[in-house]
Amino acid sequence: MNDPWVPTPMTVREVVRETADTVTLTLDTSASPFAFAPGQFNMVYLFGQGEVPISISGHADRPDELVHTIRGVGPVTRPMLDLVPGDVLGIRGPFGTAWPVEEARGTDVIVVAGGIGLAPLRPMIYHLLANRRDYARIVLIYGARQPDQMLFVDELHHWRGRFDLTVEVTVDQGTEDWFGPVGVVTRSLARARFDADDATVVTCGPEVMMRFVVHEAVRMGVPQDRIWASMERNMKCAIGLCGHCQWGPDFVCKQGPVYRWDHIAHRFAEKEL
Amino acid sequence: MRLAVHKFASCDGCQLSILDCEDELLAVAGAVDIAYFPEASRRMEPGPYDVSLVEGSITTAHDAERIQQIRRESKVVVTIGACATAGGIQALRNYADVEQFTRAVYAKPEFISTLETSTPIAAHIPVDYELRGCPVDKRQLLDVLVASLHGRRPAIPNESVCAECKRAGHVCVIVAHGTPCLGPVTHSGCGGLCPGYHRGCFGCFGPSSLARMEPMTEVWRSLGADDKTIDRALSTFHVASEANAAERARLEADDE
Amino acid sequence: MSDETTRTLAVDYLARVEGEGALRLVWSGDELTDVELNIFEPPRFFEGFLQGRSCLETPDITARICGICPVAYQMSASAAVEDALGIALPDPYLQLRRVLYCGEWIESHVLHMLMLHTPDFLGVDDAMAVAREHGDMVRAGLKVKKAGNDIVNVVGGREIHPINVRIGGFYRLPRRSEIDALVAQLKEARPLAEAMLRWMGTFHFPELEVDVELVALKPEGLYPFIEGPIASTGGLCVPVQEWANHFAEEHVARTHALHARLHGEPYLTGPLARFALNFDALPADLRALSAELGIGPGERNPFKSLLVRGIEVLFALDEAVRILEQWRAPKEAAVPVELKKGSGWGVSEAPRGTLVHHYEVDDEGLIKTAIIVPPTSQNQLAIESDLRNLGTQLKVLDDAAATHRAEMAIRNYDPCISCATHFLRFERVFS
Amino acid sequence: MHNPRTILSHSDLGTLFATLHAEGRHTIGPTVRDGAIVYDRLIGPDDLPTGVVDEQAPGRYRLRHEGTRRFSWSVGPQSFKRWLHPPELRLFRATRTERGFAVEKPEAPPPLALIGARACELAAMAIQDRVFLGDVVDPHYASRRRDLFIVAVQCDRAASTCFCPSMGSGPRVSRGYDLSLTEVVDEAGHRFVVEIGSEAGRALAAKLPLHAATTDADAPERASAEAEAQIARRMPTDGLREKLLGAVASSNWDDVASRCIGCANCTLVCPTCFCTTVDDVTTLDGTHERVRRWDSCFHPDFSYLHGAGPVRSSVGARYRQWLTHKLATWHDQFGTSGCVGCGRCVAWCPAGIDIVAEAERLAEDA
Ligand SMILES: Cc1cc2nc3c(=O)[nH]c(=O)nc-3n(C[C@H](O)[C@H](O)[C@H](O)COP(=O)(O)OP(=O)(O)OC[C@H]3O[C@@H](n4cnc5c(N)ncnc54)[C@H](O)[C@@H]3O)c2cc1C
Ligand code: SF4
Ligand code: SF4
Ligand code: SF4
Repeated sequence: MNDPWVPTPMTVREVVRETADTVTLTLDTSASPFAFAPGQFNMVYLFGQGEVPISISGHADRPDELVHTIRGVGPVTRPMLDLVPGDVLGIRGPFGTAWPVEEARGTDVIVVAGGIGLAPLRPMIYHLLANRRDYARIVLIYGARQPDQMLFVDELHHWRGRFDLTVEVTVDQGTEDWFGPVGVVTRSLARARFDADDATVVTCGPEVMMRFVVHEAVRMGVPQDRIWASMERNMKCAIGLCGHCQWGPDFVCKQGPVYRWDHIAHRFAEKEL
Repeated sequence: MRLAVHKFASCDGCQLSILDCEDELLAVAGAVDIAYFPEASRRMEPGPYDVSLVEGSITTAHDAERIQQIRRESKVVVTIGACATAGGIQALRNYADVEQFTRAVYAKPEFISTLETSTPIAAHIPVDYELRGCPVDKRQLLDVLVASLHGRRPAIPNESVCAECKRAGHVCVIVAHGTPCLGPVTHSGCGGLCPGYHRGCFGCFGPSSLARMEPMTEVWRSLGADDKTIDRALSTFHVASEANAAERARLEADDE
Repeated sequence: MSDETTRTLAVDYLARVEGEGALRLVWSGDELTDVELNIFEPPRFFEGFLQGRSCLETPDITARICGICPVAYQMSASAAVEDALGIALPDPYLQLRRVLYCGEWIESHVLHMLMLHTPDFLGVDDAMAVAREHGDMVRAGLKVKKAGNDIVNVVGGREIHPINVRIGGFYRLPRRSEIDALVAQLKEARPLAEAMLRWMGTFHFPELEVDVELVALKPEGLYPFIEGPIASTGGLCVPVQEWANHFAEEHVARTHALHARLHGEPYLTGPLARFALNFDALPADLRALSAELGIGPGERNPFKSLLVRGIEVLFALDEAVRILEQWRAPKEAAVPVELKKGSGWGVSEAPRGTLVHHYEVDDEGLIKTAIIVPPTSQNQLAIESDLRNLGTQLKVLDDAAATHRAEMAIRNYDPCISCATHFLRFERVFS
Repeated sequence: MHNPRTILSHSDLGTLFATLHAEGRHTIGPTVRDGAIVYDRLIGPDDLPTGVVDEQAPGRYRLRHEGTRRFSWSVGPQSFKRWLHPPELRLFRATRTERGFAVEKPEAPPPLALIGARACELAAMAIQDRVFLGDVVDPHYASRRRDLFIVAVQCDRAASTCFCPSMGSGPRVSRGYDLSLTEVVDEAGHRFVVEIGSEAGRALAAKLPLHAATTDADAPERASAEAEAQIARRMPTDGLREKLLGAVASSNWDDVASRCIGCANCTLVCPTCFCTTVDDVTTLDGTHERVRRWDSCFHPDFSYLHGAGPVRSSVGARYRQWLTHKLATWHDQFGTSGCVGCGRCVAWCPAGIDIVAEAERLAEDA
């Protein structure tokens, strides 16, 4: 029987240092193609250290590689910053729900990301761009704490150069060489031009940020069932057996992490649920 | 990895736990460079150290300086045992008149540097990991060493003794025997030792962060323990830990 | 040599002893003028804070005086409290306490012999270095040590600060299956312990003679653990309750700990004393083995206490097996205990020597006064006397060798500074 | 299934054990240890309780000697969960290879026979089946569950903490067993009425010295009726899920929190709670093991998030998680209540907090 607790070894092919505390790892899956939907995550196991949930941040249509963008914050993720090509990670997955690439067809799509939250949204952006004609306006709003904490800088730069995509990048705290906007993503959202009652908003970032983003989007007239957010909870198994990620009736690893807002609005308001 | 073992006011039991790892000792000594461990070796090499295990509490001015030096020389500081993590049983002095304890005549008063308090290491320096217990559990101690060696986070679960009892299959001594037990508010680590030996936990691993002392006191009262008994139970090896001190203060205030 | 006329040898931090101590020897010309064993371990005031505690807590609290010999504290404490409360423990409980004590002797003795003392005889820093040359012996010794620890584990709950000792008996009696496994383990350890001892018998022992009186428990026909009376090579033989009539603790201005004296004179407790006074109570095979190793009741060379400890380890292994094989569990784990006013004495043979406890309790069972006299404070004068006797030997050695020899002489006694410093009255000296 | 009732005489209990052992099974069942009836590996019928009955109340459990019966007690502190979903289990062991690692899985356990399972135990197992054998199958649970042989026992006595009738889970054993025993002691002797619940049960029964039941044939029904008559405790199950979900903000959570120690015992004794965490341990030689062990939503680290600390930091929130999960959201997850009314969480809560009383008050609140 296939054991859902046991990770499959996969070899790191490429390591890109995004920021001081974040790397993007590309794993080689050419031997056994890895299929996933944008928004899904894996359990990533570092030998001898432990296992953590990490979203997939690469192209969903490139099954020969698996991309993760990892911020080193604790005992398991921090040593992952030091991996080099040829090292091996254990992977279980993919798990969880996906961004509404189908539901969003034909609408304006507003992508709002904060910090590491851009990582799980990147496969969505790739999808939108690869299927550009299926969607109306596309707006990406990305907020980072400081300019040097920004992910995928080259890619953002490249996207910004495209005419079929609006990119707004903002930072909480500017620096001398930062000429872009300073402020929270909600402000950029409020300024963004899109057709509110025919838009899809997808967001990922800290819970407070998402709370304000949704609030603003709703204020602007986006229907609650057109807003999607990705949740984070403690996870030890990602297969609905360990119980840690429970959030009301849900296992975030199964019914989440991507949720349609009208399904969770009432829960999101409860403290310590 | 260079390891150092330092001693402050204590009974030596926690560092002895290292020598009590009979099955693993030689392997540990092979894998780790034991640079400073006076109880076990005459070879006492100066720092820096990768990991310093610190036993004992701070009770003298000289020791208060020495611990600063140890912090400077050590990448990782792990406090081991109730003395180092909570001040130990000698912290009973914090609640008494040291004069009364030391009513002796000293030949050289300038050397009498006993402080009025016994304080945990973390009150003086930042500590990376704390290993509870009076004494520490040697499996946990070994795990800290092995984890440091492999750069892993040590497995020191933050639970109550009850969780360990239940997993071990021990029968609850409160419910089945009416024996007062501090297990529900005591940090895990011992494996539920005392209840496994039919006695109530007396809290040698100290209060857990999930400790809710008031209802625990109510349980003890319902089992016939008077407030003096409860006060004594809260004032042994972890007398100086916050949760115990707060509950004792509450009981005392209730009395008045 | 540091000076024409004065030579000082100082060890700021004694290694491989339990606790923190320092040593200073000063010669003026040819004369050794100053011998100081300084104990700078901070005091922990046990006797002070025992006042007002319940006498039922003494096994748990006093164990924390010393992590090396917690069982000794638990044994003397419970004996003293039981004496105060008028409890006479039935035989099965006493037997089980003997077994528990066997565990501690084995563990503590092997720790000392193999890890603290042997490096001295082989001229290396520690047991890890010993293991490089004599891996088999160290592994064998560790197995023996583990067997000792496992006795304390099974009977006491854990090897350091056992939780199963209680006034009136125990909390839980060992199960037959636990006992059987233990007996098998002890039997396995026995030949290893003997091999280790025979190996140590080949060490070179410097000359030295103890010139003080030796004191130990000396029960009729029994090698002592928890049984009185107290006897000495000078002919003393009194029940422990009379301890204070013959022994006195005094504060000596020059040194920094309380010293106990017998009729005003220094004396020595510990393995050498037990062996001298109770040699006849040893089984014949151990007496024969002692003879083979060249030691007997007349042995006074403290360096050879190493071998005496080895004999005691073998004795403890055999004794534990003997008791456990015929031990039948009583119905209850402890006898009923009734709190009342009283005063009691308890004494037992810690690995390092006699450990005396005395308590006065009130009618609620709360402690009014506590006196605890650990072996190391009893032996401190004798240790200093040994060092003085070593004077001539040390003089001809260079500093490093002399320092080492002096340290070695201290380690003969396996001094436990943690024990010595539970005192109420204390002071600290930086050397 | 044609199901004629037969009789196993008390003196033939040994044959039952021997027959199970002959199939290579370990027999797990009740035995008296440390003042309680626990489940452990049994050698034979001598290990079973004899003439022991229990008395239970919130926060209290005592054994007492009475009569000669083997099974006249209610559930003790443990459930059979510990044998199917062990408190500690190695998920895998990994050793370093040149650049990666190789995984080694644990050995499959020996087949078990559970002896003395009561209706609520069987109901709890059925609930854990839904948890562990649902869309994702836990191979560890599955391997223990697959070859299980269950000898059930009909309750003839209930504890004051029992409330299985209101949870629809007992006291009558009606499904999920291989053989079931109803104990009868009267002038005619000490014997068990045997019911067959499966083909495996029938096969085993064929190897036992059974004889026809005549007057005793209705003993199972009589026993359950007797037990049921003793049960006064009732969970207010009517609309309970909606009521509890509506009471998320009730002040009663703070009230119960003021009495709750937060010790996690209720979850750890519950036969349906399934939560676990993992410990990553490395040995000196560098071998890595991933060990799964029972965890509880009462432990603060259970909901720990990096940078935010525990999501449920207050005891009130943790109690709410436990109670609403058991009695409300379990329905959403597994189509059933998470409670079988065994009363363990009531008896084994050191503070004597009573899930039924709390549910009642919360339901009123809504
Ligand atoms: C669905 C999902 C997707 C995610 N995607 C990404 C992603 O794409 N990129 C990314 O960088 N991150 C992502 N994360 C977050 C990532 O999983 C965490 O940052 C990671 O688990 C941190 O693990 P750690 O072991 O390094 O550190 P920590 O979280 O600090 O600690 C590890 C574990 O130790 C335990 N612990 C308990 N108490 C404490 C304590 N007091 N202190 C420390 N640890 C404690 C916790 O159980 C914790 O899980 C995602 C999370 C989820 C749920
Ligand atoms: S049960 Fe309590 S007193 Fe006993 S060893 Fe464990 S923490 Fe210490
Ligand atoms: S919630 Fe309580 S009564 Fe219900 S099954 Fe669990 S332990 Fe038994
Ligand atoms: S009540 Fe708590 S421990 Fe039990 S299954 Fe639910 S979340 Fe897990």
